[in-house]
This record gives sequence, C-alpha cells and structure tokens, in this order.
Amino acid sequence: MDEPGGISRGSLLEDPRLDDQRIIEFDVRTDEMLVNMGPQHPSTHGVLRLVLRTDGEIVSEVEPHIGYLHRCAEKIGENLTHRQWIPYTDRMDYLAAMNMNLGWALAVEKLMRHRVSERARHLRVLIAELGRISSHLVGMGAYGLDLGTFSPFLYAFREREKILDLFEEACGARLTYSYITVGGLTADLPPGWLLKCEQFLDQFEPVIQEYHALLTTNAIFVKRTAGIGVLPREMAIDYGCSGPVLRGSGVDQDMRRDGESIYTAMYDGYAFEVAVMKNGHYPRDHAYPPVPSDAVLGDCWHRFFVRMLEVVQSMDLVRQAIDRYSACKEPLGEPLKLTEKMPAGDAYLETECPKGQMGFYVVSDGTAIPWRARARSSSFSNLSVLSELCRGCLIADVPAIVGSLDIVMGEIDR
Amino acid sequence: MNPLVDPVGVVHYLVVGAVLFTAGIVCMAVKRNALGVLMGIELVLNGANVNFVAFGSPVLRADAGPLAIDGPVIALFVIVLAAAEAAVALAITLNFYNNHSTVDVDRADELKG
Amino acid sequence: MAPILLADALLPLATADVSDAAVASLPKLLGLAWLLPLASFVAILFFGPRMGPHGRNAAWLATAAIVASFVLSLAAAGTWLGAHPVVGHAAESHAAESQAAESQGHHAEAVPASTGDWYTLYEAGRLKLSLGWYIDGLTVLMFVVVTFIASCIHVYATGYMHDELHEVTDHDVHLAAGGHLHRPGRFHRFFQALSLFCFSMLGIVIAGNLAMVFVFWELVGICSWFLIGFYYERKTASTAANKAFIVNRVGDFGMLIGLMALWGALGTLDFGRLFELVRPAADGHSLRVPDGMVEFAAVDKVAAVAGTHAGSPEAAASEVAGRIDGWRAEGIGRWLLFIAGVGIFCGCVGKSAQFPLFVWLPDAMEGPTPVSALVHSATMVAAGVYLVGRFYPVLSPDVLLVIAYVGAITLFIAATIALVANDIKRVLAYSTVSQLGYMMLSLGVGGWVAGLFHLVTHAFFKSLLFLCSGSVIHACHTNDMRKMGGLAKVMPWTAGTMLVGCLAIIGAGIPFVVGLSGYYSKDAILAQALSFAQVNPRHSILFFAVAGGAFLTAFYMFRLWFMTFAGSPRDHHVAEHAHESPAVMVAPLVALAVLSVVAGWKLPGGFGIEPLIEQARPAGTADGIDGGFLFGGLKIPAEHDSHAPAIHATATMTAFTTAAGGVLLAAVMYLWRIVSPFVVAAVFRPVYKFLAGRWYFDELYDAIFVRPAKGIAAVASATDRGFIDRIIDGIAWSAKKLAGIDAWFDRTIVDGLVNATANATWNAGLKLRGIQTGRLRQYVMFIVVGTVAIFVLATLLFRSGVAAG
Amino acid sequence: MMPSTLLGPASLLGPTSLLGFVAGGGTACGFAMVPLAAVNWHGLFFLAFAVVACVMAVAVVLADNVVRMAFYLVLSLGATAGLFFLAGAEFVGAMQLMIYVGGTLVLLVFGVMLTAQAPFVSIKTATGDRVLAGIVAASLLAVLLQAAFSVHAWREPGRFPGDTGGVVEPMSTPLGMALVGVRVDDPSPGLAQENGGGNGDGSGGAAAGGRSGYLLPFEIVSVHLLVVLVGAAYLARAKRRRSSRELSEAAR
Amino acid sequence: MASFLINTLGLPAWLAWTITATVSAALILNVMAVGALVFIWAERKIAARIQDRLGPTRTGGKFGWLQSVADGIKLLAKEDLMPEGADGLLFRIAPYVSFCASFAAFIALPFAFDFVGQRLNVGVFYVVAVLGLEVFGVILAGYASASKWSLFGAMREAAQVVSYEVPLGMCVVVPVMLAGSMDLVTIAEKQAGWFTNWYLFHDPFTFVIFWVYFTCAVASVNRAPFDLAEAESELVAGFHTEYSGLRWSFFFMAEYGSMFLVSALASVLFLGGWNGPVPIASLLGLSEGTGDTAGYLVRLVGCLNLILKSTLGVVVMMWVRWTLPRLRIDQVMTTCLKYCTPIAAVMFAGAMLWSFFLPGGLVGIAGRRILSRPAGEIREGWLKGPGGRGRDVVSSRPITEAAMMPAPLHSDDGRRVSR
Repeated sequence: MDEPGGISRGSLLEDPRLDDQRIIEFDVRTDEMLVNMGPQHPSTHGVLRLVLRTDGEIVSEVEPHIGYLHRCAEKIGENLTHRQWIPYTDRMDYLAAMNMNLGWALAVEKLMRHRVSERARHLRVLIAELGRISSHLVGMGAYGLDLGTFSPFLYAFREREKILDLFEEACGARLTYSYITVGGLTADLPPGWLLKCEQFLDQFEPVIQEYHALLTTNAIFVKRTAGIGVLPREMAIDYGCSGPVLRGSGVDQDMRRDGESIYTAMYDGYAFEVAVMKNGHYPRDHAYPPVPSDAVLGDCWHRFFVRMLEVVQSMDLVRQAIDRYSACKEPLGEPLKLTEKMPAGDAYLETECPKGQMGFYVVSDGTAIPWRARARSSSFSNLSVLSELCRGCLIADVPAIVGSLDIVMGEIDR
Repeated sequence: MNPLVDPVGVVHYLVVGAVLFTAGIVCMAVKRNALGVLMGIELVLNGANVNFVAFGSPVLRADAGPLAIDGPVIALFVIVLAAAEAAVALAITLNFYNNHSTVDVDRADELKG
Repeated sequence: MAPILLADALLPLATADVSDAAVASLPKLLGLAWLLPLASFVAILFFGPRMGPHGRNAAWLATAAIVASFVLSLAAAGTWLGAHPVVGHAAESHAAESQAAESQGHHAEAVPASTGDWYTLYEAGRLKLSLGWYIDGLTVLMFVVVTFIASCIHVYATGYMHDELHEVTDHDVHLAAGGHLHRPGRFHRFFQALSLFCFSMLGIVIAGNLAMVFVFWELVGICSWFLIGFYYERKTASTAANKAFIVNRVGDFGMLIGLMALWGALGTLDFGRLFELVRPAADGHSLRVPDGMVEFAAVDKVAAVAGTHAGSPEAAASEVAGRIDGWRAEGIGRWLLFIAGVGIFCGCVGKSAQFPLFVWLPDAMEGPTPVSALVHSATMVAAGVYLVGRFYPVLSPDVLLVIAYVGAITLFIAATIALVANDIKRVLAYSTVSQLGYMMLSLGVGGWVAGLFHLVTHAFFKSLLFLCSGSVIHACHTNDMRKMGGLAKVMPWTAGTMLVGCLAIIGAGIPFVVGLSGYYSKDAILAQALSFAQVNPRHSILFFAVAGGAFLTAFYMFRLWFMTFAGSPRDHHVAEHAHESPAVMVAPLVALAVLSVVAGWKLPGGFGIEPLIEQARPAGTADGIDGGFLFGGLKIPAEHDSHAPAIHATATMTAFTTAAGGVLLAAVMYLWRIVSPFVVAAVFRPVYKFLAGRWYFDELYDAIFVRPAKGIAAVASATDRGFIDRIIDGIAWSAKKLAGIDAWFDRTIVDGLVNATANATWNAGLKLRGIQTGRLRQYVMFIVVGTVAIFVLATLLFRSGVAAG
Repeated sequence: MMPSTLLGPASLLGPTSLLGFVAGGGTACGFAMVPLAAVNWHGLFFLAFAVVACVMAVAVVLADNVVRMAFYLVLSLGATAGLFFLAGAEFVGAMQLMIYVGGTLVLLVFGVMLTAQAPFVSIKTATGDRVLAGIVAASLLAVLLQAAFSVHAWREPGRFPGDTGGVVEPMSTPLGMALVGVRVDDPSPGLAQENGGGNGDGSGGAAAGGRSGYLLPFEIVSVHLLVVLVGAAYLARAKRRRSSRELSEAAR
Repeated sequence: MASFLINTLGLPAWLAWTITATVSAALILNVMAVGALVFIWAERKIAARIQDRLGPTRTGGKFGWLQSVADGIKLLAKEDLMPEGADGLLFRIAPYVSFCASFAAFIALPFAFDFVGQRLNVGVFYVVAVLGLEVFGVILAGYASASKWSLFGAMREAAQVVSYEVPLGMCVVVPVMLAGSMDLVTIAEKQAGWFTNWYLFHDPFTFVIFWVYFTCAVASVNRAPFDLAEAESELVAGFHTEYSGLRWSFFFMAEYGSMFLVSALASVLFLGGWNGPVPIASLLGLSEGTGDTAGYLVRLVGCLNLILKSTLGVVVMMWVRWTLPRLRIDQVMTTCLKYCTPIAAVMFAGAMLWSFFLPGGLVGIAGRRILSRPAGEIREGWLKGPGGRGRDVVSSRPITEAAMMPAPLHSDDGRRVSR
C-alpha cells in the first residue's frame, strides 16, 4: 500500500489489533487500508481531509487534516481597524455570518464598555436568530445528503433562500453581510421588512413537520444515526465541544443564558428554554416527534435533533424580537466611529453561534488597530472529537458523524 | 461431421469437454496461486459436465442416448457440488492465507517427506 | 353431541355435485388433523423449554394444535356427512319396524370406505409398507371424539399441571439423604408427550393397514410409558410404567403372530385388501377362508400337486386353483384364520386391558389424572376395541366367541374389584376395565354397533369421571375416598358433573322414553347379549354376566359418589382445604357432562352417533354369521334382530332394574347407612379379602411367571458360577502356561522376523519419502500421468474391445 | 471432417494449437465449401460458443493475473452454459449461469479481493513447470480425444433441431420430477397399472419399478450442501486472538 | 415474423431467420438504449418535481425532452480517462460486461404474447441468472480501477448481490410454483382475465411476497436505499469513481435497463404481465393468439400494458430513491438475511400450502395444478408433447412435426414405444 500524501505510518498506531483491547476478534486476516476522504469528497463539508485507517468496512482510526482553507484571517486582523476586520469574520462561518459579525462586534464593545441602543439590541437578536435558522437549515439538509437522501437538502435550501432574501433586503448581501457592526448595525430595516419576516415565519412553521417526517422520524434515518457516534457527556466537556454538539450530549449550557453579561443582556426579557435533554425529555413547548427508543444521549440523532429544536426556538425568539423591535420607538443609533483613541487592554467574549461557542479575543494597545485579534473556533473544538467518535465505526458512519458535528472549514482554518 | 453443415453430434461436445478438462488440468498443475488451482478444478468439473449433458441430450443423438434425463441430472449435481466445493475450498484458502500470509500452494508443503 | 351438530351445520357446504371431490379431500383434512399434534410435539421437543417462562406456552401450542385438529375433524365429518348423509331410519333402534324394510333400507347400500396411500415407504415384491388411510364413518367419528376429548383434557391439564410450572417438591419421593426431591417443573414435557400421544392415537384411527396400526400401536404404548412414568422419581410410577409397557408387549407378541399369519398367507396388511379377500364382494361379502390361507395351510398338498406337474408351473397353479374350493370345504385354513383373529385380538387384550392382561391399567393411575382420563379411559384403551371393530370382518365366529368370553370375564372381575377399592382413581380404573369388557363382549356377540357406540359414549363419560376425580384430587390432595365425604357443598360443579357421569355410566334413563348416553349404548349391548343368548342357549351365561355387571356398575359408581360427595366430611383436614377447581378445569367438565347426556340422542332427522356407526358397518356383517368349527353350532345373530320389541324391552327392563338395584344398595350402605359396609365386609370376610386383593392376580402372575423366571435365572447363575466358570478357569490356567512357552518363541523368533521386516520397511520408507514432495502441483501431474498410463495400457490390452465399441 | 491422423502432431503442439485447429479448421472448411444457404445455424452457434469456451479456458491457463483468470473463467463458463442451451438442456444451462457463474465466481472474486495483495496477484511459475505440464496435458488431451472418437455411436451426427429456432422438449418438468423420485420420462407398463388401482389419488407408490428417480441423491446433496455451508463457515470463522497484553498477563 | 418472411415474401429460411434475429436484437437494444434515455429524463423530471424544482425545461423546446440526448452527446465527447495503475483490459471491458448482462436478460423477457426475443422454457431462471451476472462487471470495474473507493464499492456490491439473490430467488419461485412453469409466457398467460387473476391477488402470501420481491429487486439493481456500491456520500462514486464518458454511460444504461427489467419481471410474475386489469380484448371477442391484424393489435396493446406496468415500477423506484436515506452495509445485509429471506421462506411455504389446499386461488378458479395431478397424468401430458401440457398453447410460431416429437423413448425391454 502506498502512503497517500506522505503520511508516515509512524504517526498512527502501529498495529491496533495488537494493542487495542477492543478488537480481539477478526475473521479474515486482512491488511489495513489507508484511504483519503477528502479534501475533494462529497461529504466532508468543504476541504476537510480525513485519513481513514480501515480494516474492510471497519474504520480503526480517523485523522482529520485541516488547513486547506487557511487565509491568515487573524494576522490580517492585526493590520486593520476593528471595524475593517468585520468582513473577515463574515468569511469564517460563512453559513452564519451574522453571528460572526455579532461576536466580534460584542467583543470590541466589551473592550470599549459600550452599550448599544434598545432598538439595536432587539434588531441584533432578530438578525442573529434568523442567522441561526439559516445555518441550521444548511446543517440539517446537508446531513440528509450525507446519509444519502437528496430531497430534504433542497427543501432546506428553499427555506434558506427566503431568509437570504430577507437579509439581502436588510443589508444588500446574501452571504457576507457585515451588517452587525461595532456599536450597532449598519442600517435600520427597510419598511415592510417585518411583515415579510412574519410571513416567512408563518409559512415556515409547518415545513418543519415535513423535515421531521423525512428525517427525524424516518426509520432508515433513525437506523443510521441512533446509537452512532456516541459522545459521552464527560468527553464532550473534556474536548471543549460546544453548541448543539455539547447539548446533544446532555450538557445544559447555552451562552445566551450562561454567558457574560454583555452578551446575556442582549437577551434580557426574552423567554426561551435551552434545547437540551433534561430528565429524559426535551423541553416540549412545541409538537416534536418522540425520541426513538434506540437513540442514546450524545449520538448523532440527538445532535441533529437539538438543531431541529433550536430552529423552532429561534423562530420563537425572532417573533419576540419582532414584537419588541417594533415597540421600540427610539432611533437605532449610528455605529461607533472608531477613532485613533481606543481603550488599551484586552477583551475576550464568547457568543453562542449556531455551531457552538465562538470566542473573539481582542488586545488593544490604544491605537485604532488591534494589537492582536484572535478567534476561538467552535467547529475546531467540535472536530477534535472526531477521532474518538469514529474509532471502530463503519465507513458509512464517518459521513454520518462528520455531518452531525456540523463543521464549517472556513471557521476552523480561518 | 462438419458442424457447419451436419447436425452437431455428441463427439463435438466431447472435444470441447476434453479441451476444457485438459485446460483445467494444466491450470491445476501450473498455477501457484491457490485460487488459480481452484479455477482449474472448476474447469475440470465443467469439462466433465459438458460430456454429461452431451450424452443425455435429446438433440445431439437421434436416439436420445442411453442417459436421457440422467445426463442433465448428473450435470446438475455436479454444478451444485462444485458450488459446495468452491465454498469449502475458498474457506481453506482463506485459512491458509491467515496462517501463512500467502496463497502460494508451493508454500503448503509442511507434509512433505 | 355438539361436534356432530356443528358438523351438521357444515353440511350445506358440501353439496351433492362436489361430494366426490369433497370425499377426496378427506385424506388431506384428516391427515392434517393427524399431523398437527406431531408438529406440536416436534416444536415442543426442540423449543419447549424456551416457550415462555418454564415452557408455559407449550401448553397453548399443544392445545392449539389439538383444537385445530378437532376443527379439522369436524370439517372432515361435515364433508363425510355431506357425501354420505345419514338419513331415514330415525326410530329404528327403539321402535322396531319391519326388519325386511330395514335390511333393504340401509344395509343394502354399503357406504364405501375411502382408502389409499399417502406415501409408500418401501415396496419390494409383495411387501409394501405404506402410510395409508382407511376412512369411513367410524374413522371420522373416532377422529371427532378423540380430538374433542383430547382438546378438553388439554385445556383441563393446563390448569391441573400448574404445579409443574415452577420448582416441584415431590412429597412422595424420599431421598436417601432425607427430605424430599426438589426438581425443576416439567410442564412442557407433559404436553410434549400428550401431543405425541394424540398423534399416535389418531394414527391408529386413520391407519389404512395393519402394519401402520402396529407402528402407532407401539407408539401409543411408548407414550403411555412416558405419561404413566411422568413422576418417574417415584418408584411406584416408574414400576407402573414398566408394568404397563411389559404387559402390553405380551399382548403385542400375540398381535405379531396374527400379523405374520395374515401377511404370510395373504401377503397384504391393507385393510381394504384383507376385507376383500376374506369377504369377497362377489360372494355377497360372506365370510370364507381366503385362498391364500387355504394354500398356505395346505402347503403339503400344493407341493404334491406341484410334484405331479413338474416342469409346468402354470399347469400346477391352475390345478391348485381348481382344487382350492375343495380344500376349503375340508376346513383347511380355518385354523389359520382363527389364529390370525385371535392373534390380533391378543394385541387388543393387552391394549384394552382385558383379562388376563388387565393388571396394568389400575397401576397406570400413577400418572397424572389428565393422563388417566385421556390415555387410560377415553382413547388408548379404546384403541383395542377400535381395532377389533375395524378388523371385525376378518374375525370368524370362533374368534368372536373367544372375544365375548374374555370380555365377560373381564367385566365381571373388574367390577367385583371395583366394589371394594378405596382409591377413587382405582375405582374408575376398574370401572374402565369393566366397561371395556362390555364393549368386547358386545363385539363378540355380534353387537358391532352397540360395542362401538358404547366406546364413544364411554369415552365421554369416563373422561368426564376421570376429570372430576382429578378435580377432587386436586382439591383434597389425596386419592383415598375414605378421607373424603361431603364435598358436594364445596365443590358443587364437580359433584354435579360427576353425578351426571355416574348416571351416564350406569345407563340411567326413563325406560323407553329418554335417557343419558349410557342408557342407549348399554341397552343395546344388553339386547344383543340377550339376542345371542336366545340363539345360543349354551352361552346364555354371557347375558347374565352383562346383567350382573350392570348391577355391580351401578353399585360401585354410586358407592364412589356417595363416599366422596355425600354425607359429612370424614377427614376435617381434607375438608378444610377442599375448594372448587379453577374455571379452566371446570369448563371441560361441563362440556363433557353435556355430551355425556346428549351423546346417545338422535336429531329429528334421524341423525345420531349410532346411525353414523351403523353406516360404517363393514359389508357382510349385518346379517349375522353362522358357523364356527371349534365350538360347533355357533350362530352370531344379526344386530338388528336385537331391536325386536321382545328382546329390546326385556333388555331395557333388565338394565333398569339391575341399575336401580345397584344404586339402591349403594344408597342403603353409603348414603343412608342402614347397613354398615364394615359389617358386610366382616360377614363376607374371605370374599372381601379376595376382592380387596384384586383376585390376587398380581400375586398369581408373580407366582406363575416372575418367580419361576427368577428361579430359573438363579439356577442358571449358579450353574454358571459353579460349573462353567470352573472349567473356564482351568482352561485359562493351562492356556497361561502354554502362553509362557509361546512368549519365549514369540520374542525370539517371531519378533525377530517382524523387526527385520519393519526395519526393511522403515528404510524403504526413508528412501521413498522423497517422492512425497508436498507440492500440490506435482501431485496433479502424477495423477494425470497415471491416468494417461492406465488409459494407454487399457487401450493396448483391450484394443479389440474398444474398437468394437 | 477431423482426421484422426492429425491428432498425433496436434497433441505435441499442446492444447492451444489444437484448439486453434478445431476452431480455425472447422470454420475455414465450413465457409470455404458450404454455400451460405446450407449453413447450419445451430452448428454455427455451437462453434461460436465452443470457441469462446475453449479459448477462454486456455486464457485462464495462460493468464497470470488472478482477477483476469477469474474473468476468463466466467466467459468460459458462460459459453459452456450457451452450449448447454444448444444441447437442449436449458435448465442445466440456466443453473450453470446462476450457480456457477453467478455464485461460485462471485465467491472466487471475493476471495481474490481479500487476498489481492500486490505480491499475490500474479505468482509466476517456472517455465520448466509450464513446459512439463504442457506435455503431460497434451498426452492427456490425446487420450481423451482418442476416447471420444473411438465410439462409433458418438460419431453419428445428431438431429437437426428443425427450422424452428431450436424448440426442443421442455426438460425442466421431467427433471424436477426425477429429482423428487418420479421418472416421467421412463414409462414402464407395469408401473402405470399398479398406480391406476388401489390408491385413492395415486400420488403414492410411484417410485417403484423402472429407472429409479433421484430422490435419495437429491436429499443427500441437500444435506451435503448444509454440511458444506456449516463447514465453510467454520473454516473461515471469526477467530479469537488474544491481544499481547492478555498474553503477557497470562504469562505473569 | 420469420414465417411471414418465408411464406409471404418468399425469402430463404436462413435469411428469414437471420433477419428476424437481427430485428429482435435491434429492438431489445433500442428498448434498453431508448429506455435509458427516457428514464434518465424521467428521473430528472421526477426528482425535480419531488424536490420542488422544474428540472430540464429548455432542451428540445418543451419539457427538456432532449436533455438525455444532450447528455449523451456530452458523454460521447468526454475524454475517456483511465487511471495509471488500472488493469487496462478489465477496466475497458467491465462496462460492457454489465451492459451485456442486462441486455442478455432482455432476450427472454416477453413483452406480449409471442413478443419475445427467445421464448425459453426456463425463462425465469434465465433472467434471474443473467441479471446476476451484471454484478460481475461492477466487480471488475471496482478491481480494475485501482482505486480504493472503487474497490470498496465492488466488495459491497458483491456481498449485497450474492446475498439478495437468495430471497429474490425464493420470491420468484412462488409464481413459478403457482403457474407450474418457468416459462415467462406461460406464467403471464395463466394470469389472463380480470385483475383478480393476477398472482398479486392470488392469496395473502403472494401479496406479501410481491413486496419482498420488489425490495429485493431494488437491492439487486443497486438503487437507493440500497445503492451502497456507489454511495456518493461515502465512496465518492463507488465502483464507477474512475469512469467517465461513454464507459460510464454504459454502466448507467445497464442500471436503467436492469431497473426496467426487474420491474417488467415483477409485472410478468405478479401483475399479470401484458394482461390488463380488465380483459378488454377477450370481452370484445379478440384473441391475441391469432396471426391476423387484430391479433397483432391485441398484442401491441398488451405490450403497452407491460411497458406501462414496468414504467410504473421504475417510477416507484425513483420515488423511493429521492425520498429515503441510504442504509448502511450491515443494515442492508440484515434486511436481507434477517427479514427478506425468512419472510420469503415463510411466504413461500404459505403459498405452497395455500395452493395445495385451495388450488383455486383467492378469487379466480383455475384448473388443477401440476402439483395435485397424479404422476401418471403428468407423464401422459409430457409424452404428448408441449401442446399437451396444461392449457393448450395456441402458438403462432410454426412448429414442425419433427420438433413436436420428443425423443423416442425406450421401454424396459428395449422395444421402441410407438405412439
């Protein structure tokens, strides 16, 4: 067997059959195969490269290789003003760029100890939660694709397109928005936008049942996901997993509730319940399908289901935000003019992005250009657990597990 | 006896059977790969089968031959047993491969004198 | 008569134009009904322990199988009746009509039995072993009866055998280490054996030839062995099982002789062929010694004929054929027919517990009560009677007389023993033996329908009685009637149904009006015995035996009922624990009780069990049989003669008075206690002891067979040890000495030679091992070279032969 | 015509050249001498299948790559199935396709893949072995052909299947009946009479007399297959290997 | 057709037969090629409709009906790539092996009464057997591509198809048993009449086994949710990862041909073949067996019937594909060995018992089957030749006297049995 991509065998286990206590049975003595999944592969969500060590259909080890999308975003950030770096955050998690903007904006605001107006706060909630919905729609549809069903993907994109239409109307862009900025938002909503948004929510709500029918409760889907890639609670915490991956393992943590005050203050007065399994059931404020009997807490199915719940949760939050936003009569306020004089010091803030906890760290030496700008990627931490999850699974489970982690390479490689 | 003008007779089939049989024997004798030997065995059995079918065929002999239905029946049994034999032989080969890390039958000489 | 009613309801399905096809479907229907219990048996055998906790579901499987069999049997009955409706002679048995019309009416048209083979196991020359069927009204009826009773008993046993569902502590088994035996429950195994038994019994019923009968006969025997010895840790149970088995073998030995006589002489065991040979249709179905038997018996004469025609077998054969009628007239071959009949009957004696082989049946009560009810009252013992009935056309009058006497003796002995027995099940067991005697007697005196009718009705009420007794035992945990009494209050259902059973068995009824099922069957037997006695005054003792038996039956049955249910409790410990049985046990009782009442009745259309049996009557047996060469001047009267008012009225009145007398006496002694039973016993002490000792049959057999056998064995053993062993020891000593000399010779000379040879071989082997290269491919080459060499050699040597081909 | 005098030199040339002779010679004289209208299509198809079967069989011998060998074997066996169809044994042909080509060879290919390591895909044989095997095989072929031509009855031409596109007797029904023990192709008068009487529906007792059926061999083969199934599963079963850690613990 | 050529046009027999054979082959080839084109277009449209799209709309004017042709031209024009380490011969030949297997199976498939390439007595077995050969091309492709993903796909395919042949065979045997023949034409003929005569409605067991058959058929032609061999999210494209251009399209043609074939087989075995739900022809007093124009028309309608039913089956397969996720390989094997096979076995036994005890079927009243006939009768029927078996087959094909006569048989004492 040739060694693909110059991966030396030494970096992997010598012979897992002899050292791994779990594999003590084999039928035919087969040689192991090293196979490359990616960086050009239909189900690795971008340019992730996985090196699989397989014995027949059984995967004995998975080693992710990253860096194919590295663009030196953080280094660039040290040469731009705080506001100029916002478009670069767009390109991190390009599926939820709004939330990226929000994270950086809040971090800088934390550094400057600035508070945005009420109207801006509610608008931010509205936009961020819509962004969460659009991100989860992609994650959910693509997950179906990973498992071999094509149609739900297009159903998801159909709905996402409508959100993108709304975003386009608000800020003029469909993917890289740079809408939320330090000290507020670049513009207020155009007239009639709220009505369209409500229309969208109304027609979107029944569509979710369709997704449940096609995916969540589909017998084959359950067979493919339930009990697969079980991530135990402790391991999830140890690896620093966050977001739906963490909550899918039953850890009750959500930055919108448990985060720093500058972030949680944004959600003051909003009623929502964190989508996590507590005492054997999920918060049931909507009609959800029941948990299948062979699903184990922390498996692919639960991760997927948490995302499904968060879509509904976000819809609820958007509705609340629309009410509050339209009740606010004060002006939105202009974004901050970031001049030469910035407070020296540093600030780190984690926000709850669709993929997990996204942290931005800014160190300022008092000039308009940050001395350091760093990002803590949630997908990166979530991906790190992949090797653990894939040990001993089948090849077909690898896309299922990768898909359930819902990673975005732009965020990992930065 | 020209098969292009005269009706095909038993002897034509016998010639084909003989060629297949011989090819199988050569295959068994020449191949060092255990699977090649196995294929040789299949060829040999197939050659024999051709003969059985020929002897029992109602077409090839004007008098239906002494074997009549027995020919195809025996051919059927041969096919079935060949399948069984192949399964066992494959299992043996795999076992051999497990123990010796090769399928070279020349390496299976532990019982030599 | 519920099953028959149901079957009647199925009639419209089988319309006339499809009747042939319908009858053709009978073998399939009945065959399936027959095989279902086998399927259940196999399933339980392999998966029994895994069927639910402790194999609980095995019961449901077995019950489902037998109930399905019952339903199929019903369907078969409907099909049969659709094809051969039972019509017309509604009132014929009790209101006598003109006999001429009668004999023209239904006796003339004999309903053909359906015969054939499912599968031929083996066929070579004359010997043909096949799985076949012989289906007529009797077969269908027996199927319905057997499967129905078996269904009831399966249901009942699910309740009764409940204890076996968990660990059982057997208080009857004392371990050497002290304490009682603890063993796992054997619930599923019980049903496993029960299923196998049903299969075997149905096999006997449907069998189309004697060989098949024999196979299932033995299978029934082994099932009986399993079931009697169900509690095999108990010494009594295991010995009873062995006893039943061995005693039956004695009878089967006779049966084998009969089979050999038939097959040797006639070359077939097929029922249809046998009947045709013995009663040729051409001859009006009258009995005659078949040609084969004559030829077989007159073997020396045949040889003589053959000697005169040496060289032309055809001529000899035609001569023999010509002379056979003459030889037959001389009476040659009669003995063979007699032996065949008696031989087959021997088997029936064993299986149906007739004198002198009845001793096993009472002991067989060691089995669980459902077994007693099914195996030893309703079905297995009925097999003997059934076989006699089935084989009836071949039986000559002499054989029938033997059968009648054996039946009479049996019924009397058993009835007397039952008088004094105290074990509730033993009373019933002896009652069974006695009733079987009735049936045999009835068959023997020509009452074919009466005997088989009694078989059916008896099956209902005897299983009922047994199940009732089981219910009582279940409640009291004892078999001893002396500890019971007054149970009617606590067990009203059991008492009531058992009363119905008792009334049925004694033939209670309002004379000439209506009665329980036993009333009809028993009266028919009595009438036939009376008819027989009138024709053959020398044998009128048979009638008195029957009448006396009726009295005794009534007495002991009511003795049983009064001791058990009437009066006040004798043992308070028992009475306190007594309780009514669960519904699953009571339900079969009620069903059987209803049937015990109505089984003898007839529908307005004239349909009933008796006419159905009448329809199945073998051709040629309706008009009685004359002759008999052994006992001279024997005449078996036609059965419809007994329907004549004179005979029938007498019989009915006799039956009524004897039965009433018996009940009255029992009431006097056990209900009103005017006469103390103890006083009676004291007065007739020798008789009582004789009866209580069961006529000392066991002791008699012990003295006649067992002890002499043991004695002979002891003598043989002593001879062996004292004489033969000595001689052998001496031989051994001298051989040892001789061997010493031989050993020296062996070591020095022989071994030397052998070693030299071995060395040579070894060296040769060492040199030759080079050929064994271990190279697979070379071996192939060797084979090919060898083959080619052989071909070339063969071609060279046998050139001419190949060229000629 | 195949003159037997040619057999001598042909056998020396080995199987390949002989096959070439059979195929080439037959076609050459066929097309050269026979007008097109007189061509026997049955024979033409026979020739086509026979050539494929033989050439592919030889190709199996000559190929080094084990997967290619399997491929050639499939073609050879498939062509043989065609020969069976031509011989009127359609059922056998279909079975050959189904079991042999479909089942056996997939198994084989499976085995090939499991052992398809670069060093084993082609294991070379010494040339001497090849030559020796060729000589021996040639003599074997000579013997076989001599035997084939030695019986006069086999040399008789068969029947023209007519201008009906080869409609022949259906063989599957009598074949199936023979497998369950009834020989419908072999009427013996005594048997029919015996069956007619006695039995109710005549389904029993048909196995007697005449040629016997194949019920017993059929059953034996069934049991044999079962045993083989179990045996093969046993031979290639999952084996438990103790890990080195367990072994070291056991040694302690 | 041959008789027409011989009798009407006066062509010599050899030429007539050659022309007939060529025309048949060409027709079947067209069914496959055109069928594939149509089905690819249909799959695009159906998938689009399922996914709330329009699919091709412009190519060819309306409905994008020329889209497949455009695709084909593109494929023809594509560069034919072969990986460096590939086994050239096997790599090149593999698509054709698959295609030939699929094509060869069509030979025995009857499109209507007498509309069949070659009527075989063992038609069912032949079709199933030849269909099984298609896997061989896939395996060769997988091996020869020298790509690990291809090898994975091929191994999955081998395991899957070998396993699914077992339940598939069991399912197929049920109609064979009911019809008492392995001849597809006979099987379809036995279901003539109202739709209640279809074996689908013969008894509950056949109804169940039809669905088992369909499941196994989907699995054996590698369609979703059993398309493990080309699972694009796991194995990139499975066995045809390295293929492009025309060779790749041959795989596709084989796949679509097989889809149509198994659907057609389902129609013949369970859905009455070319017999419509209502026997319009016989109600009108027309017979398909006659050689006149009416007979040809009736057969043509029957042909349409069969194609409609088969297309329906193909559409259902597409519907399933665009709805369900893909199973995992172990779940595929579980489905086969733990569900399909036992169900098929039980249903087979059930159907057998049913036909034994209730030979008339659920509704229709058919004649007694071969199983319940005594051996003597079967022998007589066989001796009488094909015409004597069961219902008289009215065949328009001229059967000469010589062909009608089976081989003479010997009695025991060697005398010829004269008939």
